[in-house]
Order: sequence, then structure tokens, then C-alpha cells
Amino acid sequence: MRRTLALLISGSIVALGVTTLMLTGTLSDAIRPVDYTLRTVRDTGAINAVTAILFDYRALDTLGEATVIFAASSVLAFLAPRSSASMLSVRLSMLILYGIAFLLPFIMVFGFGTIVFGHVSPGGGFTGGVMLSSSVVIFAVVYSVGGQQSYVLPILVKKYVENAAMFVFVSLGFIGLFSGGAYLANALTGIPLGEPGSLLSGGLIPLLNIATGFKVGMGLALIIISLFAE
Amino acid sequence: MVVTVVTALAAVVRLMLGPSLVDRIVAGSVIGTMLFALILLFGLLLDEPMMIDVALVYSVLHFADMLIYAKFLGRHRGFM
Amino acid sequence: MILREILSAGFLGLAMFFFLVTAVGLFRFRSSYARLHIAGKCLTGGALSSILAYLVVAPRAAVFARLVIAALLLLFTNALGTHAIARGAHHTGVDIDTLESNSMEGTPFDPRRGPR
Amino acid sequence: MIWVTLALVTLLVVIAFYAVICRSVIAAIVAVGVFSFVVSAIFVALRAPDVAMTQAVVGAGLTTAFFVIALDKTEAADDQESR
Repeated sequence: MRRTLALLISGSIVALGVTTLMLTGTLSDAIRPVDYTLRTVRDTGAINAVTAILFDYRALDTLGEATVIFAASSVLAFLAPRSSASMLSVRLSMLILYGIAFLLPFIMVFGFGTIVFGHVSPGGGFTGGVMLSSSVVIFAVVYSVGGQQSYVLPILVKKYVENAAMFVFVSLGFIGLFSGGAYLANALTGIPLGEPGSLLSGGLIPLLNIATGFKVGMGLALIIISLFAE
Repeated sequence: MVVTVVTALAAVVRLMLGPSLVDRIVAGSVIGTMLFALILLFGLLLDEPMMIDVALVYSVLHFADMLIYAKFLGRHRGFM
Repeated sequence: MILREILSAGFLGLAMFFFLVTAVGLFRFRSSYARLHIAGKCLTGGALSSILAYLVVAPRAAVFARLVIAALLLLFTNALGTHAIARGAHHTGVDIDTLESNSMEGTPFDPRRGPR
Repeated sequence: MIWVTLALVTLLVVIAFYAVICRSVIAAIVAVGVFSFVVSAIFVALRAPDVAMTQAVVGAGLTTAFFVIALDKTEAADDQESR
């Protein structure tokens, strides 16, 4: 009960902070949607134009989407009773159990790679996060037999990881605010953009990618597992 | 490539008139794998190796879908 | 280089042949398990052939490695997925023995199975 | 190349009509999953791998999983006449 109370308080504090920042934040520095595909590499140092738009030009919108998933997973983690899951009661065969045990680490590594290389190749935080959550969901689907559920991580650990990633995302935005730019600004803050195409490029974009990836992955895994457990 | 699309169309017809649920799921999986091959062929023709990442993601999600369908099938007896 | 391209074209033709066989098999077979069988075998062969067709003309080592990973993933996921679906179908009670277990397109009611 | 894209769009229309028309819910769910796969392939044909990846992830992975779980929770899956 104290844990749920603490989670509730931390979640509401984050939500309040996000709301205030949205109200006070980026009213300056509006960018007209003219030639994103021409300017992205020069402006942000990221090759992937979609990631550049998501995490540089329109980072505040991404924060809003992340808040939606955050709120949904928070509510589901509180409200869903942890009864025995009816859909998970079917036993799959031994072949699938061993095959998944062989296959699952590759899926996880691929998800992490999609997150980390999000600004130089297709993918990014959301895609890699959904890959991570799909690996968690496959684990829960395959290895939960007969009413007792088995997870990769306990639910509270998922919740804490998600909270921490949300906190990192919000606090990374303050770098722009403290160095004279707007909230979640990237190139204005003086962070070196690096060589376009290498792993360490794009300023804040890889960090925001990693934070979003963990947040989305843990949040969606939490939502789907809560729906399984009804 | 044209052959791939035509065979995918054939699989769509099977998806439409497949009498049982298993046939529909099989047709869906056939279309998924054919489009996986089609994406690889697009990468080969357009000379963009980035497409392989898309195909990999595709394959993994396809697999997750098939597992969830299998769970659903195993749960509902007499559903066919 | 020309040998590689000829090999690639050959693999592409093989892939198209496998896909055609899959489409024919989806229509000609009467039972769900036979369709699952052709989805598990011929389709994997076709997709693997198209991966090989890219593999022999792969320009860089990174592309080669990713294609090898894609081939392994395809082998595992297709086989495991069709196996899982076949097992689920067996649990739900689709008959194996009757060849015409799915020949009830026109009939609205089958007394053995209940209404469609 | 343009003909392949057009053929894929035709496929898309056929699948969309089937998903609307068909009477079984789970068949509609399968059709919607296939639909988003085809949309993703069209994005690849139009040289937008990022959008294709996001579409494949969200449409094919998440939506299908949510729909199947939700159908499993409802009574309609056990009901024979509801197909």
C-alpha cells in the first residue's frame, strides 16, 4: 500500500511538472514545417529524419505521447487485479519452450540495437521499445503455465524503470532551458553535434532515444501483462 | 516480384474463403512471409541495405503475432 | 561479378517457384494441416531463397551479417510459429484423419461441429 | 516498381473490404494485421523505411496483440453464434 502510494505521488509529481513545463515552455523558436528533409542533417546531426523530427524539432510532442503511455501504464498497474490469467493457461509444447529460450536474447539485443542506433539507421526509441516489450510479452506468453505467471522482471521493477526513464527524459530537457534555449532544445545549447553517421552524433538525440526506448518498452510490457492478468 | 505479389493475392483469397480460423491464420502468415521476401527484394532493387532492418523487425513481430494466435487457438475449444 | 549476378537470378527464380508452389498448395489441399505444412516448408524455402539471392550480391560485410541473422531468424520463427499454430489447432479439435474436414463451404450447418 | 506498388494498393483495398464485410471477429482481426503489414510494405516501396518500421511495429504488433487479448476477455469468443 505504501509502495502504491509512493508510486502515485511520484507519478503525479512528474505529471504536474510536465504540465507546467508545457505551459511555460517552447513558445519561442517556432519552426515552420518547410524543408525538414533538407535541414535535418545540418541542424541536428542525425541521419534518420523521422528521429530528428521526433526528438529535436517536435520533442515536446514526443514528451506528450510518452506521458500518455506513462499515465495508461500507471493506472493499469494500480487498477488491474492480479488474478490468474485465463489466456495463459494453455501449455505450449516443449519445442517452443526451448526454441524461445534460444531466440529471445537475440530479440532483446536487436531491440537494444534499434534503440541505440536510432539516429543513424531506421528505428528509434519507439520502435526499439516496442521490440523490447514484445520480447517481454513473448516470455510471458510462453512461460506462464497454469495460472502462475512468470515474468522477466517483476512488475514493480518495470514501474521503477519506467519512472526513472521518464525522469531522465524530463530532466534532459532542462539542459536546453538552462543554457539559454528553449525546453528540450538540442543544437542551440552548444552540445557538439558530432560527425553525421557515427554513433556519437546528434547531440541529445541518442540520450532521448534511450530514455524513450526504456520508457516505452517497460510501459507497453506493463500494459499488455496487466491486460493478460485481467 | 510480380510473382510474389500475385501469390500474395492468392493467399488473400484463401484468407477470405478459408472455412476455418486455422486457414485464415495460415493465410495471414503466408502473406506476412511473402511481404518479408518482398521487402528484401525492394532492398535489392533499390540498393538500400536499410530495408533489411525493416524486414527483421517485421519477422519478429510476425512471430509474436503467431504465438498469440496459437495461444488463442489453444484456449477456445470447438471454436475451429 | 557476373557469376554472382547469375547465381542471384537463379536463387530468385527458385524463390518464385517456391512461392508459386505455396499458392497452389494453399488452394489444392483440402485439410488445414496440409496448408500448415506447406506454409511451414515451402514458404520458408522461398523466403530463404530470396535471402540467399541478396546474400550472394551483398555489397558490404554488415549487410552480409544482417542477412545471415535474418536467415537464422526466419528459419526459427517460421518453424516454431507453424508448430505452435498446429498444436493449437489440434487442441481446438480440428480433425486430422478426415480429408474433407474443411469441405463445408456451402453448408451452413454441420452436425458434427455445430454451426459455422 | 510503380506497378508493384499499385498491385499492393489493390491488395490493400481487398483486405480492407474483407475486414469490414466478414462476420467473424477473429477473422477481421487477422485481416487488420495483414492490412498493416501491406501498408508497411507500401511504405518500403515508397522509400520510407522509418515510417514502414513504425507502422509494422504499431499496427501489426501492438494492435493485433491488444485485439486478440481483448477478444479473449470478452464473451464473444466463446459464443458460437457470434461468428
